[in-house]
Amino acid sequence: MLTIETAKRILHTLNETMAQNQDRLIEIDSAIGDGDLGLTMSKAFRTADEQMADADEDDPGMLFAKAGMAMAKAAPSTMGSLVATGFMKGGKAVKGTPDWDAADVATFFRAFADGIMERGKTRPGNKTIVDVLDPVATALEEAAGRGADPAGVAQAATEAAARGEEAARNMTSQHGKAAIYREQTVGKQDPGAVAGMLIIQGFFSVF
Amino acid sequence: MLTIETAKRILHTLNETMAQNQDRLIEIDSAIGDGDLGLTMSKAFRTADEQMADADEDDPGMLFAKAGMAMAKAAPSTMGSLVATGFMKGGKAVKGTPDWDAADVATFFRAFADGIMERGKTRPGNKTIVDVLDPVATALEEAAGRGADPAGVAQAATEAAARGEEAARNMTSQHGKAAIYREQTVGKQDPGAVAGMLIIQGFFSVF
Amino acid sequence: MMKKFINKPEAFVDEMLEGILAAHPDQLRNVADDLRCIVRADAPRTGKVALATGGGSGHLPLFLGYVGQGMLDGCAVGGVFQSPSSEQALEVTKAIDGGKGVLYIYGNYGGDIINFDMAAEMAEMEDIRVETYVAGEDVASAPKGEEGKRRGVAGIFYVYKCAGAKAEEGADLDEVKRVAELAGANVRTMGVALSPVIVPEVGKPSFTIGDGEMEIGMGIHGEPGIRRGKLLTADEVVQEMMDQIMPDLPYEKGDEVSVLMNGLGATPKEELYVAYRKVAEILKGKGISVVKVYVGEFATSLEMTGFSISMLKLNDELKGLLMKGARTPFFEQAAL
Amino acid sequence: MMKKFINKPEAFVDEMLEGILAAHPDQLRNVADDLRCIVRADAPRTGKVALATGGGSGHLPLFLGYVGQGMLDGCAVGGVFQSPSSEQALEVTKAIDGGKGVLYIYGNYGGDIINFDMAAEMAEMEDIRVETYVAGEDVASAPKGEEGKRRGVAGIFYVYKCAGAKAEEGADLDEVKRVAELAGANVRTMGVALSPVIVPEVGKPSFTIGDGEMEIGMGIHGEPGIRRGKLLTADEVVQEMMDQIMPDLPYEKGDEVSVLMNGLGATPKEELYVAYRKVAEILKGKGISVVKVYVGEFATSLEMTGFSISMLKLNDELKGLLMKGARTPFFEQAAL
Ligand SMILES: Nc1ncnc2c1ncn2[C@@H]1O[C@H](COP(=O)(O)OP(=O)(O)O)[C@@H](O)[C@H]1O
Ligand SMILES: Nc1ncnc2c1ncn2[C@@H]1O[C@H](COP(=O)(O)OP(=O)(O)O)[C@@H](O)[C@H]1O
Ligand SMILES: [Mg+2]
Ligand SMILES: [Mg+2]
Ligand SMILES: [Mg+2]
Ligand SMILES: [Mg+2]
Repeated sequence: MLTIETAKRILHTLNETMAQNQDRLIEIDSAIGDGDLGLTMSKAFRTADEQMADADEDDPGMLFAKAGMAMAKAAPSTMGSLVATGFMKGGKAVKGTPDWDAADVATFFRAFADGIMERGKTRPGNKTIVDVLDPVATALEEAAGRGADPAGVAQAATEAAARGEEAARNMTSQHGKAAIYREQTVGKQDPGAVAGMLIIQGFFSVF
Repeated sequence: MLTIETAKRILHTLNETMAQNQDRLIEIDSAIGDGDLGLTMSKAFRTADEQMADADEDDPGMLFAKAGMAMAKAAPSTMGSLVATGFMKGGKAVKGTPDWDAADVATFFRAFADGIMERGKTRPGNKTIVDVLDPVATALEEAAGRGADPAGVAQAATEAAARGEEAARNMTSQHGKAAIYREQTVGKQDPGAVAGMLIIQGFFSVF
Repeated sequence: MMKKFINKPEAFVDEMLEGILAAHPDQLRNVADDLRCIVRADAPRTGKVALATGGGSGHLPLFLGYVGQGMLDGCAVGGVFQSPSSEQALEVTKAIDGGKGVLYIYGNYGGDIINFDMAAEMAEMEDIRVETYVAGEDVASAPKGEEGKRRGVAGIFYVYKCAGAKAEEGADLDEVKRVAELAGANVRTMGVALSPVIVPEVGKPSFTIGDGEMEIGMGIHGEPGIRRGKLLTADEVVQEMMDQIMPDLPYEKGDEVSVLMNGLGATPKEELYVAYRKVAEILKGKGISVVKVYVGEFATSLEMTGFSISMLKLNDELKGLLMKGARTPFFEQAAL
Repeated sequence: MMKKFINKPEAFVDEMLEGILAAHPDQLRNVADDLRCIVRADAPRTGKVALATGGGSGHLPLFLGYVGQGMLDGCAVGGVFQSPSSEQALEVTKAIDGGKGVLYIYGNYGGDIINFDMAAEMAEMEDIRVETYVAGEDVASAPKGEEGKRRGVAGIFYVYKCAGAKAEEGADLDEVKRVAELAGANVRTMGVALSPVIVPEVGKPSFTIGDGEMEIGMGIHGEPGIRRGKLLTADEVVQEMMDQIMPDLPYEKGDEVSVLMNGLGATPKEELYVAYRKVAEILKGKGISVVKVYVGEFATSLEMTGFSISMLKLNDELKGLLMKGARTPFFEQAAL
């Protein structure tokens, strides 16, 4: 269900998604952080799209890994580096598979989520992007297990992302700039979780 | 006409004069300088009066010289140091004379004015206190020469001071902070000249 | 209103770096064709443990200002208040490694940790041994017992100084790291701010402090502090800060300390000395002796008005290392 | 609104001095039971010409900050922007004279001249030989041809440095004075300010500069400059200043210079380096080589926003003296 063309289309879609949502992310990050997330996400994904569009590469895993490296260079903020890590770890986990099936997509996001947890020294429940990505990985594993078609896989992922983002709102920030505000973050959206949901929505919109 | 009692009375009067004119001097110095003159003059003369009032001294010249030294310590601004120099030089010039006549008073102010000119590296015409003190010394010399009585001496001095202050208004400042404003000082009172006039008025008010 | 001497806001950091490299070519150079990868002019120094740091711009002399003899070997420079990239940290690491490994010393901020951890992994892949010490000593940023959550601020100077001196002596990586940990464990800092800053690319203050107000405990990016209130006298402000610093380690009768009075940007040195007068009085009253006092700008936040007090409790080892000479473009100290 | 860390405004200078003496007892002490008479801790140094300076407070490191090894021996300290008294200057003179005479080096301000002249006369009466060099190098303060009227600003640092190094070599008073004159004759400065200052005892700004405005050529007490106008880019400001400085000496192709980028108080070092980038570009374009660059705060005006550029044209003698080591509480330089 996912070839090199799909992968490039995904990167292009994510570039558009982040450009469109730049102001929204700035606003959400301003409430409990420093407000830069809209800029770093749009920069990260614009760079990835631009550098990968004409890449002489036919392995989707390698393409995503290289996209991650491009992001790390272009947008070294917390989320820029975490998302870059996700793409690198996810891509490497499915390396060598020219056409991914649902199980490969699940493997990609499991490695993506685990990579971020390891890099960020965190786990679900701390009001981060992980609270979106971890349930998404689980939902993808489950969908692949029951043999869902691409549309079903996409639906499972986006629904899990939305539920995860929603759940994160009631958590207390434990990391980064938001952690300073502790209890005051309860009830507010987590900027990283919203960015994670946008990634999932953009990624699966191509199916 | 001037004994140790007169000298002490003069210092006390000058203390009062400067206290009364503090705001006026601040205002005039603010227009073409830094506005501190009211404070430094009242501090200089308050210190001189306080330290000399009970001084065990019967030489008026020495009393004035010591008053000058007290001023120099207490108020080391431009005018504080210049007026201090004037009292020191004037006092030393008439040292050893327990009861001054008109000629001694003229000698005092001639040395006073010359001391300031030397210390300030200036001469009449540069819009300074000297434009008051130099004509006062000349008027005193003239009054002593024609044998004027104390009241006549006092009148000659205060009239010369007023004329000098008036004349200084049309000059251009050449020294200190006012010199920065050059032509803009023409038509304005010189703070030092006004202080000089106040000194003369206070000094001769006791006769 | 932004009153700054800059050209294009987006060029601010790179033009600053061009200026620094132009001013100190005998002491600093950049590597990897990237202005933001700064190393000692004589790097790598074979046979010496190399020290690297990094972090956002806007805090000069932090971070790159301590690259030089007796202190650090390299620095990865981020945008204003932004982490440098992992790749920049890696390039610095490669350029300074003299065969005895590299110690990372930087402040406890999420973005920096993530990027330096990534760099460390990449460096290990290139067979460079990397160890890390994350500095955090701002007592206002987390309570006693949660020291690991504390922000790194001006006190990192002492960590650089002591670890740098140890490396210069030829100690191995573990030893240098031990000294960094020792210095870090014995330093505490507290700050106070009176005015916000403007990040050039943002163009307006990121927070406000009212006329006549101060914020005790504010971080160097404007992170909220312990208490906001009416601006008190210098003596009262210092007393309140010392009341937080002293019991935290604690600093006690008979201790020997070094004190660092750090201006945050716009506060005149005159005021830092008025404040130090009170610090000295308090320490004297407690029977604590002061060995070496630093007063000036060591870790700033652009044009922020305010200052911080850092204290390093000394033992013989730290004292000996602190007294060693150092020479960087921003800090010189004769051996004492 | 006055946002300062002070106690009573009238105690500001003395409390600052108490802080300085408490922080640097190994390097400085006061004499004559007067906090405002500051000398080197090891004064008098027998057999060395002594250097004294003095002037108003509010300009740290000026003036007392340069008292130390390789620079000055003593300083008479005035109130904020006020001259010290002749008696204070005399006490300093007596405390530092090591038998080879004393050179006064201070800035060209009326009150200082009068008080130091008085002190010199009193010192001569006590058989201390005194010579004087009055520094004035602010090209904005008087036109070429009237150099004697110019204000002394940050460039006095070079005079202290070169004359101080000469004295340290054991030269006699005439020789040290010759070097002071030589350095003074070869230095030019120009400043720019963006915001006023508040003298603590006054409590409000002594002048104003509008939002978005700058004043090129302003003095360190807010003396009017050459031109007030819209705040330009850093490059434009530097170009305008260099256009005044360069032809004044003049500085020409083939010359070797040292540059001093001096922050006036609130301007971050980052901006000084952005400005230096342009200075370096201009000098390179003119074929002038730069030997040593100083960037930081050397002569301030409390919390004024702004900076100045000073340039010293070097000959072999000045270059050699500039490179000598120095160590004061506010300035350290290893011998180069
Ligand atoms: N240690 C961490 N692990 C995982 N996610 C984190 C961590 N720290 C922060 N985040 C996520 O990053 C988001 C903020 O990203 P960003 O704005 O880039 O941070 P910063 O501006 O501090 O560099 C948070 O909302 C959170 O979701
Ligand atoms: N060189 C000088 N010689 C004589 N008088 C001077 C000289 N310079 C300044 N003055 C007088 O001093 C006055 C200013 O005194 P003051 O306010 O004490 O100066 P400042 O505040 O600059 O120290 C001037 O109005 C002028 O009359
Ligand atoms: Mg952010
Ligand atoms: Mg950020
Ligand atoms: Mg005045
Ligand atoms: Mg004055």
